[in-house]
Amino acid sequence: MSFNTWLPVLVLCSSLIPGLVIFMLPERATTLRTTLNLGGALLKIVLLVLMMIGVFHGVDYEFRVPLVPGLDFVLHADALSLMFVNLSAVLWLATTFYAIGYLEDSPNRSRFFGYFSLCVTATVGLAMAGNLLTFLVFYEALTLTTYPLVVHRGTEVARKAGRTYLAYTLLGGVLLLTGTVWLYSLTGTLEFIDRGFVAQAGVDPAVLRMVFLLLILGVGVKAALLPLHAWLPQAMVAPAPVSALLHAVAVVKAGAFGIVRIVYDVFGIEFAASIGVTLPLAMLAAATIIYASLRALFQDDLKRRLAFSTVSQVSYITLGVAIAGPIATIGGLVHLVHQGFMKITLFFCAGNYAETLGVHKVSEMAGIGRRMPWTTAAFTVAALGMIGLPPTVGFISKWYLGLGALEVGQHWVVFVLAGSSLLNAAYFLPILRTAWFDAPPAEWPEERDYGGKETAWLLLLPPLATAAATLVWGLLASMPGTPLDWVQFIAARKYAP
Amino acid sequence: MSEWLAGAPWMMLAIMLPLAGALVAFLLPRHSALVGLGAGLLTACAALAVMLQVAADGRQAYQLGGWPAPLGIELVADGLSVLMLAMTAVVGVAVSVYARVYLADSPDKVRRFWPLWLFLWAALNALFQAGDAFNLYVTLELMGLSAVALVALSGSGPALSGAMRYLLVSLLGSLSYLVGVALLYHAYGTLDLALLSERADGGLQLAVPLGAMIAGLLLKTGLFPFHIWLPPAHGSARAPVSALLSGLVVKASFYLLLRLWFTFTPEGQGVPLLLGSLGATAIFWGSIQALRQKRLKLLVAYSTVAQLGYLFIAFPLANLEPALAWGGSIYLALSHAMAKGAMFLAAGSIMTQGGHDEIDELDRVVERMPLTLAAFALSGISLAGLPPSGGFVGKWMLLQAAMTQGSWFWALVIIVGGLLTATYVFRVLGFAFTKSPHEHERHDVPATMEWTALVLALGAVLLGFAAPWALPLLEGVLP
Amino acid sequence: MKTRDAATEPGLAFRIGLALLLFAITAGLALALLAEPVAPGVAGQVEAALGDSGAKNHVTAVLLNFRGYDTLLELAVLTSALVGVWALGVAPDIRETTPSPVLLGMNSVLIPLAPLFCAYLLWAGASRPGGAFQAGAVLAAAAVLYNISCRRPELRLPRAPLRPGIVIGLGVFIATGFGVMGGGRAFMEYPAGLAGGLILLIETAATLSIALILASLFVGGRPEGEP
Amino acid sequence: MNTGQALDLLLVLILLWVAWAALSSRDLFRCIVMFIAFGLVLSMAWVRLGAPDVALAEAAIGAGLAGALLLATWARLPGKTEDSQLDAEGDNDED
Amino acid sequence: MSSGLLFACGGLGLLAIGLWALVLRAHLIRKVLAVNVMGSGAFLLLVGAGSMGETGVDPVPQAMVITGIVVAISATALALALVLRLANATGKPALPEDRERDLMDEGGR
Repeated sequence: MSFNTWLPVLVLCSSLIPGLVIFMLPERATTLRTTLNLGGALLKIVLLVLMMIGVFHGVDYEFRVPLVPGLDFVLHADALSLMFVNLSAVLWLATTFYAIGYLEDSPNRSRFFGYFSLCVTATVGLAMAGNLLTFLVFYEALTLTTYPLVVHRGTEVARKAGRTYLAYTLLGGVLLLTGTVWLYSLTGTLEFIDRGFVAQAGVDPAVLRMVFLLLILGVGVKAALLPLHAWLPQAMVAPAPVSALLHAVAVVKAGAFGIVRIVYDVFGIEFAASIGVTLPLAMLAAATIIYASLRALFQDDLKRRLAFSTVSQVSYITLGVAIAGPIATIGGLVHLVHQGFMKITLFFCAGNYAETLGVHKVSEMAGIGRRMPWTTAAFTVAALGMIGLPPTVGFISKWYLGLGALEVGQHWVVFVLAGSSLLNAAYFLPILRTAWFDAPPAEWPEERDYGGKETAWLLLLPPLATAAATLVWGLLASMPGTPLDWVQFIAARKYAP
Repeated sequence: MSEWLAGAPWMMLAIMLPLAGALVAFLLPRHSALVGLGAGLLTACAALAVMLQVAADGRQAYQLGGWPAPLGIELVADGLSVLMLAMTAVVGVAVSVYARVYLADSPDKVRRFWPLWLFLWAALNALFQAGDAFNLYVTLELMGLSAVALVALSGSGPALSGAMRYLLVSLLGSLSYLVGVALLYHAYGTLDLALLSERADGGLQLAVPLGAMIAGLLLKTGLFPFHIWLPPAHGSARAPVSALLSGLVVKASFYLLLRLWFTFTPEGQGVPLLLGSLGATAIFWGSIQALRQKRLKLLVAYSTVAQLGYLFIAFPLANLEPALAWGGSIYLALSHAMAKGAMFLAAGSIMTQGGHDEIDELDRVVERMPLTLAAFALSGISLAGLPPSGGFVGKWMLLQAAMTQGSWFWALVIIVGGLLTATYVFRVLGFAFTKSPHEHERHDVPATMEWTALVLALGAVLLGFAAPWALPLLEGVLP
Repeated sequence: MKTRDAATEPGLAFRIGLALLLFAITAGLALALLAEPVAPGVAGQVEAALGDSGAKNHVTAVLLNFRGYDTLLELAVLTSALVGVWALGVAPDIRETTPSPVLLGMNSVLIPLAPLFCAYLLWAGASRPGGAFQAGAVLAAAAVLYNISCRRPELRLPRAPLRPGIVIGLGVFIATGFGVMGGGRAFMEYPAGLAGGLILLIETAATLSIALILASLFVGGRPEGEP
Repeated sequence: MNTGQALDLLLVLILLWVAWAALSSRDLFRCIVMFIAFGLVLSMAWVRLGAPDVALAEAAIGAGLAGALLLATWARLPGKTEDSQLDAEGDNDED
Repeated sequence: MSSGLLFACGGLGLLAIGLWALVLRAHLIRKVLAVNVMGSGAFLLLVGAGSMGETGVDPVPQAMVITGIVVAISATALALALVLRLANATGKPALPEDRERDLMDEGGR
């Protein structure tokens, strides 16, 4: 058991231990709690940098203990998992800063931050899962640790939202479990490997299609694929940091990541295409994109509009995966990162509006740009990114998706992309217009004073940082070290040379 | 010293220590708690020692009075027995620690509790190690009487009628078992299980007594439709007692059922199918009843009815996949013992705290006793079979057994049952997070109570990682 | 009789069903009973080992030596029942019934005789029918008669030695079991020479406990002032 | 040995009859008395089966003490005075 | 037909009668009686069936029956004590679902 073996475990513990300790802390111990949170987040990033270097040089980080007969609990760090782990870790750091500012003087902070750290742990574990069983373990763990955050406010609405959330996610978990056990009873292994292990098993494709359906439905719940998306808008009753990190990034991305794993490392993209399951998946994703964008048009509640936008944007990832071409894959995977940064920016800003001015609705945002210029600037950058305008990262994602589609001759995808971009514009641009150009109201719903500043700096910095990142990566996309660079490194392994 | 320790007759000690402890606790009422706790710890050590012995050099036997079977009685411990012994030790110690604090308010309850609980513990350990059909009858009766007395301990009207019904059912079950014993002795001229398994040759002479015994044990285990007695008894007893009954006592009769099944390995698919279907019905019926309950303890009690159903799903699956099916069922029994014990303990703390256990009046109890709620949630996770708990491992094995032989019906039952479980567990949790309109009294709960429940629940979850060590013990035991 | 059965709950259909069920069960058991072959019991081995058992009466040998462990657990059952009854609360008082002079007269003869008969049974148990349980029962019966005839609300048992007396039977049994260990002997493996004496010792203690327990059970609750 | 078997048969029949009477008489007191009688008949059966030890135990415990216990409990039962409205309808022997 | 078999069959009869009464009688003392009768039936079965073999009288079943008798009296004592407490607590010596049922005659006439 060398250091390399334990490194994945350490990465888990860097958020698990603080979480458990924080539960025990009294409400008043703000400083200690903050130190623990930030310390954990920073330590995690440090460990991850170590790992990235290692993986880039071909080191194999793996931890395994036997769990059920014939199957192990495996933590494995490969390029793909590291991409997701980094995304979660960096955004966790940002969100922790934000949450510290956001949750000042609100009750039950220990509980909140405790579960928050546990959620991150679950996400990280899910990203590093080395086989489908381990993935399942953390997938369920994520469900369970998010629930207390959804019902955190303790209102009747929150309880109902929590019920819906569980109804969907537990159902998804069960489908995933069924598919997993079935697959295991067919193939006798569940280990993730590049280009999949199902192809070798030589099982009747009809059965495999059923398994694929079960698995995709199982993870599709968290990825908010079309029939299974209803929980996400409801879950927006949770506090802003939760919506920002968990429901814009961790949870939905966990679903999308699951789809990536299943298509690439369980079935293998070529094999999946050969049994004809990718095209239906792509169509489902396309349908989700259009449908959710349409729904977003008619939401006046800002967070709900963003939620529907999330539903549609996450499906870009699924789409890119399902188009089944190297370039499209790059587009989909890189969008996993890009969309995370953009969407979290938007939610941070929405949180700021609500926290500072009590603005929750689009219709209340008239002239808000003059009252809160920096926040609104960040919001604007992210929104433009969502629409996909150059030079933002959003443009890069869509560009690769489009190219990838053309490469494999799926021309219809281009129209989907164009249409969705128009819809994105249709529900974001009005916000920007009214925010910047309309006259502000005499007084805001419930304004809080931050000593003349537009808001607390802890609330302002995170969105600015993430927004900046989206711009920089958009401008320097071809430079080494950007998400795009790393994703190309990954995609190279997923296709037979 | 060490070889003496290794060679010591731990099997016999695991029975005699609690028995002697019970006598002393009864003899010195004022120190019963101290005596009881001490005897309990010693018993647990003895049980674990037996486990180590069996893990080291396999099946152990001990001739009481030096007379070999069939003339004398032998104690026998194999992998299955020691797993049950260990389960009893873990849950027993936790409940003892909890009860010492929980009952502290009523000294005379304390004095009554300890002798009875030690008698019960002795009976359980004796039952798990018995190698003799009639000796098993005596242990069954000892277990039944002390359990009934423990239920009646709370003295309330419901508890008394619950205890009475429980007593009648338990006596009827033992009698049915005794009839089987009589016929077995008549047919094969011995009571020693090992000899019986050699001599038993199927046919009517085996089928009828086995049927009588199994029927009696089903009655005692509370498998649907024989579960009527269970919720009133388990729901009305004091919390530690409920934990013992739901966690251990029903498992004992189930263990005996398995033991007989493994000893005689009856052919035919009719009975396994029947047992499996009863189990499936129990899962649905129990879960639905649990969902409809207004009181927390009754919900937990009905959940026991449902979870017991799972144990019987193994019977129809074991034909093609014996290792997976039996292993899964036994593992479920172990994790249910810990999870349900923890759940009842948590429920007891909640009742102590709020003075009531109305589910929709839990009123943000999570803010006042987070540890207890964590215990409840963790044990619920294990019951619902969510990873990586012990319940998950058990259900995974059953599910795999079902799917490998393509029996989708059983797979569906297992899955839907898990969903139902999650539903009623999270119904409680939802209200525990929500503010209720009414005000309630508040009492302080000793930290010991909260922590014991939490530790036991954690054990139920971590049990998921113990499978690689626990399951190999069963090799050679399963048919 | 039938009319009354029909009149009380539950309905006739249920009764018919039950009757059929019972018939089926009984028939099944009877079939198993009649099935051949019938294996010989362990009577032969008992006969063979009787010499080393320390008792000439086969049943006593089985009860206290070969299958002594059963008897030990059985004493535990008896004790646990008493503990359970005591746990239910203080003894309720018998309603006052003036005993008939006949009963009183009879008791004046019976009660003194009982201990004698008990002692006989205990001693005879080794060789002839009799033994601890019968003896203890007789003693308890005497106590019960005494109780009824004296119209006491509860049995007047001497307070102090009650609990020790109740546990002594099982206590001595277990203690002897451990005492004989060593020299490679197992729990309850009585040395050939001492077996007889040990058995008598155990039986005497058991008799006392059984008598006390049965009598206390008759009282129906723990005596006033018992903690 | 025919007479012996006849005796056994008679004993069994009496046993069954007494048991039935003990379980189905309207009068609880009579039930208990019948049960005591049952114990005594049973101990005779034990003697016939060549089990004198069991016979002794049955007579002393099964019949004697169990009977005493039952009678004592019966005597202590509350609300025995207003037994009239507890009677069943369709009663054919008493009142 | 040997006397052993005869008494064994008698035991079966007792079991049936007892079970019948246990199910149908509401009064708890009657239920207790029923259980006791069933127990005696089981004991008869034990010894009767045991003495059907060629080798005369087998002491083991007898010892088991003596054990059984003591167990039975213990159970009976506990049951009767419970009945008494229950009757004092609820007014009627019957289980909740039987409370409304006819308990037959309570008193000695």
